[in-house]
Amino acid sequence: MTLKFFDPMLMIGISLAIVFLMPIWRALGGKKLAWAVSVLLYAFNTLFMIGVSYRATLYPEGLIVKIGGFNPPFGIVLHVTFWGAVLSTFVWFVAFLSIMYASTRNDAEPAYVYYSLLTLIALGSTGMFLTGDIFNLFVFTEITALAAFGLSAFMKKKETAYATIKYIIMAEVASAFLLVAIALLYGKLGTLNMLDAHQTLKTVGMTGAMVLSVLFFLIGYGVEAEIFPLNLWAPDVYRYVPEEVIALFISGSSKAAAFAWLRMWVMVFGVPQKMLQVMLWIGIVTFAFAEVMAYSQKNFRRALGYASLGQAGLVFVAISLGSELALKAAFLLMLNHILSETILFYIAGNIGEDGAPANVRIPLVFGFLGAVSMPPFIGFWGKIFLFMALAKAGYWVMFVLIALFSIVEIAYMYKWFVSLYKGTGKMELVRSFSPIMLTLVSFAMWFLPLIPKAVNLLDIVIKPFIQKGVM
Amino acid sequence: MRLKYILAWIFVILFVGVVAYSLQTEVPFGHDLTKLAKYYVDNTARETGIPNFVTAIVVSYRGFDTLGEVTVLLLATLGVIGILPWEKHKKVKKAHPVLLWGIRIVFPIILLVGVYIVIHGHLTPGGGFQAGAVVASAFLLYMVSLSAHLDLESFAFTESIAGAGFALIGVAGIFAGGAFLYNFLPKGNLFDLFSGGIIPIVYILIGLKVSSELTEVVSHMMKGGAEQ
Amino acid sequence: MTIVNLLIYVLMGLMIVMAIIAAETKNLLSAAIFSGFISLVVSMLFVYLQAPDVAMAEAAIGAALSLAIILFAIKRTGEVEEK
Amino acid sequence: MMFYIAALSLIGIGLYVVLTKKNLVKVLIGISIADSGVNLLLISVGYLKNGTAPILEKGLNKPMVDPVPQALVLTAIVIGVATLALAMSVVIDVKRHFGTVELDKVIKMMRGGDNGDA
Repeated sequence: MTLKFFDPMLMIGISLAIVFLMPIWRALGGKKLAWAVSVLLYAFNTLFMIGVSYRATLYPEGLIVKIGGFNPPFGIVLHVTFWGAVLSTFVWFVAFLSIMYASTRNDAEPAYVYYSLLTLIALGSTGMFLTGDIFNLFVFTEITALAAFGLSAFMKKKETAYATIKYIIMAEVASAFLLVAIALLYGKLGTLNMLDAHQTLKTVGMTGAMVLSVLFFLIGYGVEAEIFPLNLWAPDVYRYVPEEVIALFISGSSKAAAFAWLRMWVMVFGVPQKMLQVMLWIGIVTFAFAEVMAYSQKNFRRALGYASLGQAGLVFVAISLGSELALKAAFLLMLNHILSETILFYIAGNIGEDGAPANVRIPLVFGFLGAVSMPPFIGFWGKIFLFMALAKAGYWVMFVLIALFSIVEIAYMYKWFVSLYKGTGKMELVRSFSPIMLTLVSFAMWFLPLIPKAVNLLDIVIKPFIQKGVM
Repeated sequence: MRLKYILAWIFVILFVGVVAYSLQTEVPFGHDLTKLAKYYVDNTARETGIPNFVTAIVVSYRGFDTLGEVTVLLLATLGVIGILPWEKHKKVKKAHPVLLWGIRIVFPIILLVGVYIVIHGHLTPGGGFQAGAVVASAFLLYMVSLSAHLDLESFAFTESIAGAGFALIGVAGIFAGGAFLYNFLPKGNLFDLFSGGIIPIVYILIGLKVSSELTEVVSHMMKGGAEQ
Repeated sequence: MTIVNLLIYVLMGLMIVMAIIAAETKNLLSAAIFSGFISLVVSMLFVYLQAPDVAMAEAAIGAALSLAIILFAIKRTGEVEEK
Repeated sequence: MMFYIAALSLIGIGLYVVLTKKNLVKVLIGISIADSGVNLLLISVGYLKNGTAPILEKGLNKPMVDPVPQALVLTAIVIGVATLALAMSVVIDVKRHFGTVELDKVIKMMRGGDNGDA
């Protein structure tokens, strides 16, 4: 078996075929077979994506996978970066944990539909992480969004219906803006391939139409990347939707939208300096707003939801800054966010009258430490890198603001930690499996900064994105 | 409250003005073909062997988008099934005989039109999506006028087999030619009905999938979900 | 200006007027019907813009199936917009 | 130019409905109007003066309009109807739980029956 076997299209094609055949699985073996097929698929895909990630490290500028045998920009290509491959590995891993977790649920009916939706949100996010074509990115954005709507409304409760309809309306308007942005970009540059668009843009320059296009892309991806004020749908969804779905929102759809913004802003438009200040302030306001709101919440899941918006704001700041250090920070913050918030959401779904279950105390500690980016965790390095990047670029006001609101974050997280830690309940064996597995992964990541190779790895992560700006 | 409307109108007029102005100055209406378009106009017939360039792009050059798109339709179906589950036992009203006979005559004709559109999708305007929509509207007509129930299970099977076929043809391309959705069949002569390699096959599968998905969506919208 | 051009301009004007009526009317049924008509006019404009494939799709999907979906939803949620 | 203005006006009116109206069905009708506008905009961007439809005919060799936006719009139309259907089914779900589809009333009911965590 050579490395050529790890062709991401193979995974996407097979996964799609298996999802399409879901009614057949159900007819053959009922709910159980549908579940077993999904579990096997997610496990296989996780392993496969590890292989793809390894393969991607050998291509510093990113691996180009042609589809249909046509050369770019005439056919669609996947542009597999190490960063995108790592994030998709995590998506499939979290999906695997989520479906294990969901196996104890019996109120999600019809179950095969639920499992298909879980598969498709992971698949859509994978597509968003890997694709190298702007319109293809839009299609995968829609796949991810529709799967998210379906999952979010799936419980057919009063609260989920209310939370979902707000989400749908905002996301739909956003997708109209995305298409307008694509129309502007295609009309002006005459191409849909990202790398080719960047090359063409260098000769054309940031004209008025291109500035509009950037803004519309921001609106389009801002809804799912949870940028203020487009994130107002999120707290309700995070409050009421089942935790295994939220785990996929955190690791899948919101990260994929942030990554899509990274693609458009850094890879296609090349960090236009004229608009940099505006973007940074949008990120800072997102962070500040989220932390202040989180501080005043009386419900743990709602507080976590706002904390997660705050993290999205930080990632947005790091991406928009676009320097080498800032991109490294963005990568580490994304991973940290996936691990810590997902652990906390899994536990938050099982909190009783007397606090958190006792048999998941270690994951709880890990989750809280990760959520406030404390030293042993990669999030700590992420935040340090972000501060360094801000200082290097001379944005001292933003430096102080982020530090200030980080203290607010530590304050309320500590408060919640104290009130939850002493719980005496127990979590079912199957259910506690998910947070424990994630804790093991984040424990393994402790040692990441210790390995000299890891520093090298970070260079590989950002390599495809570091290039000379357009302006 | 008046203020809200005035602000909204101002916003809308600004949006239209700014975008239309920058589009017209930078991408004038009726401008020359872009680089991509020139390539397609010059090379499509040679590379894919079919005369309908839109079909060539939809199924061949950008076939992956189309696979994503049928997935979006599947998602709509799944979401509608999840949110508005279908109830099996409801009374079926007896339709008026004139209506009954009318439908019996019209229904096969519409289906035939759909089949024609999809089979000639690579030669003339039309194809899988259009045919799918036409066939779905035939079933819609059938349901509305006879208030009859369709056997949705068989639609689900059709859809899943057609979709899996599409995805697996794509995977077969990886093994046959090194790229997903690689056109590994002989392309035949331009303008022939049997030409274009996998393109007509894929478009027929798309037609089957789209029609059954749209029918499922519409029938669930019509009757699914228990009223409380 | 040829007759065809004139016709196209009239159609576009009609389309925008219909959109405004659809936006402002309190009766959801007529708003839905107008949105269906807009799709129909748009598909005619597609024919003028030399896009027969898209015109077919817009007529079949935009004007027929979308309208059906909206009408079913209106039937199940109520016909009149309050306020 | 006129096509751009017409298409953008449709998008604008759709946005206006989303911004000002409270009835969920109405909002979704607005979004579907905006979708038609977006499709028209994309096709107009690909128009070539005096071009013909991008379908080869025997013995004819005239300049053709850009086929790419047409392919994109075919995709966009189907995505539009899919999202419309899903959104409408959620609206029906809202109606089932709240008895109304006016967003401000629904918000008021959510605030009223809340367990103090808003």
